[in-house]
Amino acid sequence: MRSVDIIGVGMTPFGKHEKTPLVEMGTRAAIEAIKDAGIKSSQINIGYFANMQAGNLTKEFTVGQAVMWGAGVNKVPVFNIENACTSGASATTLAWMSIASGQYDIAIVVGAEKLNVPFVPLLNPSMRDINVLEGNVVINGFAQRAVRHMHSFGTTKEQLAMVDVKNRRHASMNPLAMFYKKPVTLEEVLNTTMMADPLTKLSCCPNADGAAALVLCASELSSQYTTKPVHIKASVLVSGVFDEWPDMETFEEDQRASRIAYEKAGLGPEDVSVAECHDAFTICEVMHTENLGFCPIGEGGRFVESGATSLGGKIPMNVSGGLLGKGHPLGATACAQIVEGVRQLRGECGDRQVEGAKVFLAECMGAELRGDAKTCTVNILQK
Amino acid sequence: MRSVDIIGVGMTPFGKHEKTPLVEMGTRAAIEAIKDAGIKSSQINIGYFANMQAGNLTKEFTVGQAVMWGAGVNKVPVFNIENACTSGASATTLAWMSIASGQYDIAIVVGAEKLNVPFVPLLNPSMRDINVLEGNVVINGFAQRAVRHMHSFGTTKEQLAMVDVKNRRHASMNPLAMFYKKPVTLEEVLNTTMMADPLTKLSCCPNADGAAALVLCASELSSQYTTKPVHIKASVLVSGVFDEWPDMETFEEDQRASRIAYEKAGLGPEDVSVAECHDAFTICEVMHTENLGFCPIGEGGRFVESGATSLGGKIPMNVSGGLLGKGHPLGATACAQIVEGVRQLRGECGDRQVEGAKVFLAECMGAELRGDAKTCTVNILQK
Amino acid sequence: MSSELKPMLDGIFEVGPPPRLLGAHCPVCDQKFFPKPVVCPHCLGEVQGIDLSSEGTVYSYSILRIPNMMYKFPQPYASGYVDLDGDNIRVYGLFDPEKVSEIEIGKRVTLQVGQIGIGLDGKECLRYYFTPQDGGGK
Amino acid sequence: MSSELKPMLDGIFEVGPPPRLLGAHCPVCDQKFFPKPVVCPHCLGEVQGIDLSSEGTVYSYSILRIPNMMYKFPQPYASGYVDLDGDNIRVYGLFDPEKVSEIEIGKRVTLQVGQIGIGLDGKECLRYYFTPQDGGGK
Ligand SMILES: [Zn+2]
Ligand SMILES: [Zn+2]
Repeated sequence: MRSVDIIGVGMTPFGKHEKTPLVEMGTRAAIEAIKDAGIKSSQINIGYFANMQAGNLTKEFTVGQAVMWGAGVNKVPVFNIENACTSGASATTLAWMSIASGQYDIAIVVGAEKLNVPFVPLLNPSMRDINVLEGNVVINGFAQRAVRHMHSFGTTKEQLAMVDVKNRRHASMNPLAMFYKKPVTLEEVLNTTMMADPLTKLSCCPNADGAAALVLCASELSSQYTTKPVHIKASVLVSGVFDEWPDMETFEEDQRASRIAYEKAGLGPEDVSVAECHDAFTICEVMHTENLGFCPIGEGGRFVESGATSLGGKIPMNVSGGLLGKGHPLGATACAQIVEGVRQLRGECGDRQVEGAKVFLAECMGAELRGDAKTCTVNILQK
Repeated sequence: MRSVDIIGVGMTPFGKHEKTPLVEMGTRAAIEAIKDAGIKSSQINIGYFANMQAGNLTKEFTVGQAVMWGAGVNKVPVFNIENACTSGASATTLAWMSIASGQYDIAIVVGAEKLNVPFVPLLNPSMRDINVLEGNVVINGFAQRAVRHMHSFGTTKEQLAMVDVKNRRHASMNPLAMFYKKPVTLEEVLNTTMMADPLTKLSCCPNADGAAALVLCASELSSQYTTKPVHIKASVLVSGVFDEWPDMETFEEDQRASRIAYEKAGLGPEDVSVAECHDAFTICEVMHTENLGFCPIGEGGRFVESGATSLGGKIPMNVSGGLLGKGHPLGATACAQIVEGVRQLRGECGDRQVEGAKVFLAECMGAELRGDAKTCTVNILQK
Repeated sequence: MSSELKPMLDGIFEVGPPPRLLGAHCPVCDQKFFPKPVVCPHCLGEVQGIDLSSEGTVYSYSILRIPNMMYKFPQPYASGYVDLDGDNIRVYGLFDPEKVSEIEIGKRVTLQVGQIGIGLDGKECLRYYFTPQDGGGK
Repeated sequence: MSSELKPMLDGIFEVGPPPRLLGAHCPVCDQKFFPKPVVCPHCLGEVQGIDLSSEGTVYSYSILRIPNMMYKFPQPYASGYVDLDGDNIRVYGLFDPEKVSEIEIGKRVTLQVGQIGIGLDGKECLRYYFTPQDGGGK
């Protein structure tokens, strides 16, 4: 296996972009990433496009080829990837594999999503899934976890709310975030509409439009194009267990994916300088912090309260603002996590820069089946 | 790169399966392929699921993980792939890459589609594409090619209709085809409703439901499981050119993809014993026959008329019945082509067996952008 | 309850009385499943249909307070996971819409079937739900 | 034609008179495009908006005889590719719905804009189309 670097990144602002078509958002992120990489479009050997809802919301299919051609990438293999919230990381894993295997030298990954369309239906993993037919919409699964976490570990609703306060404070320093310069208070989070106890409206990430892109290159070639390559130390995807005994207190997928990733990287949680995780709901970040090994199982609520996961803390989580602060354009989300990681390791993040950041970890998780996550990804980057 | 074999195949009948959910169809094909391979589900290291329309028609997402778990495949990486009609072949290329690279030993590919749902809208590549907004639905693009082909090469509407007559005759010998035991006459094809001149209703493949699955294995390991491995000599995917000068008389993508595939396989069109191509419309097969190198450009109409592409002819095309005879469950289609190839090379095809078949080629093509195919695949298999 | 109403999916439960969840059992792996899978996912062998226990204990729950218009669920409604007595299986289901405030972790519940919401065809349909047993808890 | 009707997409054509397709030109690559791309796909540089020729020659065409309800097109309708005079560019477009039978390969055509079908918002809208020139051909 060859070593692989990220040599270029690009990202549109996340937010409401009613007037911008999906394809144009993806193309704009791709153009930025290609220019940032210092390559020509014609040097790209293979492309992966990540999206979840275009077939449903705007009736667009096989979108990646149009996105890529807008950025001058044609003829080469292009694959459209859907893996729910992990679509962008799943595409990154395939791009990594394409180069690591020695078959391709330079790959592009673009994730894009357009959710702000007229008449957005309630988004759910599958209209035909028995649990969805029996009422288990996305937020219910996470409320069930929150209820169980509070019961077993003494986590408080105030601690859960602190995740949003922290991530909105982080987002207030990120010009690309939906909530740039819009922090919130603990009282505001606790007092918004109750969606599913204990999750209030501000405990849930907002839908957003946006795109993010990465250019990957074999490490042996990257010095030709950039002086600031970021190394991919591990790019891991796992699926859930789906057996008859789902556990709502832990994310087994997180534990398994991160164990594999740490082992491949030759690193441990103590080596990570800064991390992004799938904070679709406040409870998610609390559990991810535990299950990725940053604090003991059950301690996530007290850990966020201690400030350990804030900018300046022991392990800053979601310094970009996370999904709660940036917004959640599904197919773009996991690419945007990696964009943040690359920029943190390059030291380009201004007010929200984590000083001396050397190792970055991105976790994402998507869709539910039988009480488990269908898909979970961990990417580890090193300066 | 390691050599890769196909060691197991499975396929549901293609047709109208209103009562069978998409996930169940995929699972049933996967179970058959796993049993055919002589492996246990737990030996599979990675999975790829191909589908195009589930997000649109049945509002199902991230379907592959549910399909795989139904066949006992969990925990391992699973990717959902959409590349229009080539989704199944695109997934196969990724599965091939996963094993060829040495990272995984055994992979499963499942393609499935459910099109027979209440209120199926007109399926088109993108509601936002300028050409679709200007009226260019799928059949128009192929009628424009037919008109041009007839103009430049003297192809007749009777020759086009002969493609359907041939493929329906082939399908009549395939118990898994939608039109099993239902051949048609030249007059019937010519006299059905005119859809877009010169393409009549019977010149167009019908929507269908169905699933097909493949188990791929590193060649160095396949003898542990099977005595009849089929070798993947090339698995190629290309995208279109999309520039300002589309050519309606040839499929440049076919020419480019097959040139790469023949070179990788160390074989030429003269070595191919039997082939499947994307005969979504009769004109498609005429053009594929030319552009894959089986006859000179412009001769496709006279070539089908000569009987060369019929069972027993020089290069039998779509002996399974093709899309015209089997039906076209989009995500399953390109997997089903490969299932037919494996069974032909194993000599398991009964009445429609091509005697002494040694080399098989499958071509597929999907979606249109700016007058070119977005995606085109060529897979070459050898006994 | 009207006998004209259909279950939200076929093959998931018997209306009764008494109502029953239709599970399955693999004799080779000695494992129970709900709902009945196509084959046993562990050995790909045939599974045998069985009735599951209709009593159990609440493992976790959620109360959705915003509208879920998809299948016209009541507002609010509770749902979550129940550990079925003696079956070594944790199943997801709705809780009694009339008794949302009584649901808590550890609560003993009993299976019921009744009209809740609409089905895939847009018509009113039957769903299974668990209702709290009298005594104990709230 | 009513001035209240909008083009089916913004930035594709000028209503006129005379109507014009809004193309683009990359000064570095000296290539023309239709419609205007985000950047030149060959060099990723800025492109400059230009009007394209409003006359050309039919390269190929199709006549759709079944209903296309998606955007309520007339039945039948013709569409296809036109090589624009002097622009070295082949563009796709509708043909005059009133003159479907006159369309053939090599036919000289002129750009028009008029109400055809509905747009993404479900309202009647303007589309560009090519109408056959008098004389020659059919
Ligand atoms: Zn078993
Ligand atoms: Zn240029």
